[in-house]
Amino acid sequence: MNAADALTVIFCLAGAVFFLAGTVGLLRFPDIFSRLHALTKADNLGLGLIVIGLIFQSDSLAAILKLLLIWILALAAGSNACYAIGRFALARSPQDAVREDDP
Amino acid sequence: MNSFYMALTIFLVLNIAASMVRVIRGPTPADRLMTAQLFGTTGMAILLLLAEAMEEPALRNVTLVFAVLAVLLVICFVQTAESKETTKP
Amino acid sequence: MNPLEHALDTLLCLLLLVLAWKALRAEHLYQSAIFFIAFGLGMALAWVRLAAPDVALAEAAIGAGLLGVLLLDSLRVFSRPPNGSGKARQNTDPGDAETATATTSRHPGARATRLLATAAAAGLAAVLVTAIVRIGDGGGLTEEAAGQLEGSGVEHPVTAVLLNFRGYDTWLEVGVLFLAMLGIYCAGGWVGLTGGREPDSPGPLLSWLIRGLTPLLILTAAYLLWLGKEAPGGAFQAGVLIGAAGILLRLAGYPLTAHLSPGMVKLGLTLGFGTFLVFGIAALIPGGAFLEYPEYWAGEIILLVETAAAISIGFTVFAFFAYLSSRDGSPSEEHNSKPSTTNSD
Amino acid sequence: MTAPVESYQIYAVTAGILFSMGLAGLFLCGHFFKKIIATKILGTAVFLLFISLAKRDFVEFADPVPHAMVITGIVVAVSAGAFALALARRIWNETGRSTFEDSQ
Repeated sequence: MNAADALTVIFCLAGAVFFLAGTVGLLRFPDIFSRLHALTKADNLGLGLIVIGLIFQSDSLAAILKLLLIWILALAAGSNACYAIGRFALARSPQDAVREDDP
Repeated sequence: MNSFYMALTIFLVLNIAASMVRVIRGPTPADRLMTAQLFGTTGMAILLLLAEAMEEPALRNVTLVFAVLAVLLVICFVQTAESKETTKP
Repeated sequence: MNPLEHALDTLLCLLLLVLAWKALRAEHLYQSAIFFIAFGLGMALAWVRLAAPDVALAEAAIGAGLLGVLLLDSLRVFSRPPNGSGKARQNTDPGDAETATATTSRHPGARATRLLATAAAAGLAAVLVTAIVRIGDGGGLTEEAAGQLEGSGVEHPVTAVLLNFRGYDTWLEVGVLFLAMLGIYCAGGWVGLTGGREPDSPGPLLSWLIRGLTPLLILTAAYLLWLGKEAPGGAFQAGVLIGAAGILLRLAGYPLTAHLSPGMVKLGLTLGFGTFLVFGIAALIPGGAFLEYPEYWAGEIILLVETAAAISIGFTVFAFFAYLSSRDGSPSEEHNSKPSTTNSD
Repeated sequence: MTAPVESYQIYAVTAGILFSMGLAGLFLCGHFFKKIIATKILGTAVFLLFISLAKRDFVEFADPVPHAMVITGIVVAVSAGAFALALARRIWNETGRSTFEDSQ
């Protein structure tokens, strides 16, 4: 296994950890806002780290640029979706957002 | 290297299967939609890994299509929602 | 064969079965819709595993883009009381529409019927599986297609089949899309593309995103269209992306149709079908068969026809969504207004 | 199964089961929305069988003819599904009915 392969393995495994964290968070967190928080980690870092890992395997510049474009698009989509769902949920049930004020 | 990609892919598919529980539990439509969003992102990662494992560069274009359309469902959900809706558990 | 690949295929198939099962048996319609969208994603992965990237592209464009939007938009209608002028047979609780499976159990003997139907389905599954396992090898058309690829004008076999060998299939497919669009237009009560409720302002962040995403969608569509010559891609996938751009703009409240005259909309909707027809008939002049392109020009003709088809598919897909959603929020007297006499050619 | 199973066979068998599930759902589900979803699952099962059989004699590429037919089929299925949704929405808006049940 050469250096590029080793880097790929490390980054992809790190990405997988974030996907696992996102899934566990989605399942275990108590309210929608903390679940959103978990979800965006998978969106941004999970996919991002896997993209970085796979870049070490790409042979052409076009493939690298396409991978980066996919990641940037996923970043934009993920953060905007988080914002939109968060705004939506806040408008519907604001009591969830201020729950920590409760004794 | 191929086995590594395959193992990682299996792990991600298991992730998808596990997060299905949130679709059943809900409780609000927004929660269920979030799960669909996670499905999409995980699916994109799987496609990229398979593109490498199966040596099929066309799969990156499939991923690109997923990435470009990723936000459409959420925008549809947010923009067309009624002002008041039933959020039965 | 690699045992890991085997495990992946088995796992994916199990996931597909569970997702389909949950989509059919979920308690709420919303769960059904999300499970079905997830099922579409799983199918895209299955197409990939079956070495069908073209189909995966189509499934990605449909599942992630079009179908999910149509389903979510329809759910909004089903989850609120009907706005019809007829005898509004409204249920006591509007949210009751979400519980769908309970309706049949009211009948006496419905349980027995259910059991019987389930048993029959299980029997059918057993018969089908035994039949499928026994299907032997051979009988494909791979070699014929590969042999004819030379003179088709393109290098990608699936595109060659779609637009040259079985061009009439694709031509009529565009026709079916057009018919379905007309059907939705009629079922929606003859409301034009511009009708319907104004969506809320999407807020600064989303409008920024939509402004950036729309050109990128068109660019990706053009890329896939161009790529179809030599790699997975093509008119349909490109068309759905164009339509998705339109849907996105409409969701953001951008007055897209204000910039298009009715004539242009009609032209856009019929361009693909017409172009197919023109080149199909033109192929008759030198003595060929219908849609039998001359070998020398085949590549150029296919690109032209594909571009026209993609534009038409884009318009049609957008019209699907626009006609479906245009009638909601408009009060019910709207559909009583006399149908505008548009002679849609 | 004693003989080594090819990967396409797994998918073909899945297609058979999916088809029966879709057919049962078409009859047993009450709400139009679910009937439409059942129809789509049924159609997808047929596509899955086609594509898995196309992989049988995979040489340089899989059999392109079923691929092209399935792409056409997906388009037609989506058109039909959208039309069905439009009809179901119209019925719901006009009469408040969401099933074929006559009782109540």
